[in-house]
Amino acid sequence: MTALCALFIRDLRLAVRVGGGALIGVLFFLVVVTLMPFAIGPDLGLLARMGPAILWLGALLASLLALDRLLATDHEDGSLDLILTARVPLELAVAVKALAHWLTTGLPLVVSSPLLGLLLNLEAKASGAVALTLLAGTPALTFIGLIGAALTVALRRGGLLLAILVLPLTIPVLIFGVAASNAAIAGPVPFGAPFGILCALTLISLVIGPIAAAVALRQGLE
Amino acid sequence: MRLRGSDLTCVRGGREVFRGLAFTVEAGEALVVTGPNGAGKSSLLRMVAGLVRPQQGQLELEDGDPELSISEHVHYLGHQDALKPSLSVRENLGFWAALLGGGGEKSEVALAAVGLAGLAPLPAIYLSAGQRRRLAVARLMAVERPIWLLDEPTSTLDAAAQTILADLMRAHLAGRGLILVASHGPIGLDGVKELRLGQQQSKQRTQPP
Amino acid sequence: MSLIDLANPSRFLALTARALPWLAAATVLAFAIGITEVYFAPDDYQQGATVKIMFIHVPAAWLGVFAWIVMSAAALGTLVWRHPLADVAAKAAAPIGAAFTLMCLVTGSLWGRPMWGTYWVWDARLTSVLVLFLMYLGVIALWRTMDDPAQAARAAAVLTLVGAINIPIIKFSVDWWNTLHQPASVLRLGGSTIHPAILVPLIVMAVAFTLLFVTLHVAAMRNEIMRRRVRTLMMLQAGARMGP
Amino acid sequence: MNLGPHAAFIVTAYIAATAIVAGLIGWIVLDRRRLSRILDDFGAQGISRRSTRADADKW
Repeated sequence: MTALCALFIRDLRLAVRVGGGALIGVLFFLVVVTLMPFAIGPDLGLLARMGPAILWLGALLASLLALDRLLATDHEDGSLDLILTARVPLELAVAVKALAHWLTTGLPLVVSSPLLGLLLNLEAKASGAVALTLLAGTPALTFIGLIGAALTVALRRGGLLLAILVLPLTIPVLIFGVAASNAAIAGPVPFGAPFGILCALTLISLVIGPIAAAVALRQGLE
Repeated sequence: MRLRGSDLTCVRGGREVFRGLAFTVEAGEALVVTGPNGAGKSSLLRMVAGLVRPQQGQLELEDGDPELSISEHVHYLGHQDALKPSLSVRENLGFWAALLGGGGEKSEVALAAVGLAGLAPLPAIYLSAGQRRRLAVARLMAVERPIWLLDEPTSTLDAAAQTILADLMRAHLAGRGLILVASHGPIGLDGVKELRLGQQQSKQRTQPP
Repeated sequence: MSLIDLANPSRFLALTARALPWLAAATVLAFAIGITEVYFAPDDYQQGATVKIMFIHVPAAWLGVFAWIVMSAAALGTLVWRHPLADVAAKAAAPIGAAFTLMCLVTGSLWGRPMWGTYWVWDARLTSVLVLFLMYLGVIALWRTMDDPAQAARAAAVLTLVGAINIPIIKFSVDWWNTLHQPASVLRLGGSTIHPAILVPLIVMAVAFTLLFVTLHVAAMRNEIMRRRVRTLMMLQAGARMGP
Repeated sequence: MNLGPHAAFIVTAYIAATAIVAGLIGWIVLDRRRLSRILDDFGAQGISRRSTRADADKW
């Protein structure tokens, strides 16, 4: 337990120190969302209708952006070798790493989403709904991304491949995340149904992500 | 405690690195693995650490902790120092001590032993290559593990640090520990067994079955 | 006291240690006058009392641009003369400029809420300021990602100058984009003709804000010099311990 | 002073501006304290830029 705690605290520290890049994801989110109206036009009604989709896409891309740091840096400097010799199950170790990663990259996206909702002319209720669905859905993005990060860990330029591997897997999360937000704003579907499925997707990925990542890492040993 | 490998074959990237390798290391013994570049010294150490899967053959540990795998018995000191430049010297060592299962006070003792006590609050980015290596060596002291796997441990270490490392190894052997060292040069220990990797392969080639 | 004397970090520290209290006092005084002027300024016949927000919104926008000009000048110093004090000036200006740009955005949206009925519209000026804010964040992120300050300074200098060339282009594009889509009903912030009774407090506030910027910038530069000394000492300490 | 129907927005704008400036000042002051403490620690250890190497005098 102390071992996992140490890993958790160390990953949090690394993320907030110089070069950690914890806030790069939020910055990317901000830029992507700001770019959208330039393409769509400043029609506030249209922006408000598309708001949840824009925010979800932005959050999806932003959380993807940071994924290649999740395991690759530990692989490059030999830390991963030592983590493998620790007396903790690899599944738990990568789960803890993913959790720390979500706290430093996913959670800031959730927190900043209401602010960006303001730019897209979302009402307070709509912003709240998007933030709630992001809170429920972004852990799934991180834990699905964990699998991709484990698969591409040994590759020199794994970042792009990682995106290609992970993006199709995130489609269900995107569908139900946006659906739940829209349901809360306009209906006609009740909010509960898609939100329940979104939560279920997150729970499933919380279980499958670490297991699959551990398998991928062990298989990748040569 | 006894570590035994039998009939080990290692294939990396489609190339056979070694075949039919056998060795035994007893408690209190050190085995120096030598051989030319590419003979598989690092691969053998990584195999014992559980980081490389043997294509064939077995690794067994007698009288170890039955609850733990072999790789959970080892200290692996590879080519990389596994240090994070933005963490301080103390944070780096403290993290590995906690993760690998050691106590906090021992970390301080270990830092003092490798001559880095004065640099404890310094971020590791300021360390020279030799100092980084010393910090990696401090891990061996901070956490007690019976099997040490040292891959070229003396590279980048100065004479003084090599003496410190040799003393550490002697103390470990005296405490019934096991050591496998991959090395090109002398490691400062007397009476150690040697495993020549390149030789064995050439022997097989010169005496075909 | 010539510029060369100032350019030595130790001299800079000594000189600014004496100048900083005076700068701070001047800033406080300017703000005291400015706030008084603002208090007695008449309401706008069209916008009512909300025009009072303009007295912080416009100076904040001015400083957002001014800080980038300072950074660009410093960037030239970094790239052409390789002067370390220029690196320090550029790095210290970035977060302050970003903060004033943020202030401009926040006050602008608070001003816009009664006017437009919403906190944000994609008005050409506000949108340009938002893009400027994003560029500040990019520069700050670049500074934070590189460890070697000299290397980071050169990279940030290039980015700053590219930004300085690009900002007018961005401004023009955004204006064009905005007129393309602009619904006629939206009221623009700030008119072209300003009544003198409003202009005087605005100028006083702009001076006060500029003094505030200079004070904060000098203080931040001093911190930056100290941060580099700490870095140098840490490297020396690591080097001094090579032996056992 | 009568701020009219939108007094809340005006007051909020001034409070926000004050908060941002206060944040800047706080950041600079705290940063300064932290850095001078570290420099003092170095001084106490007897490590200074001049004592160790001449070319370190750049800063």
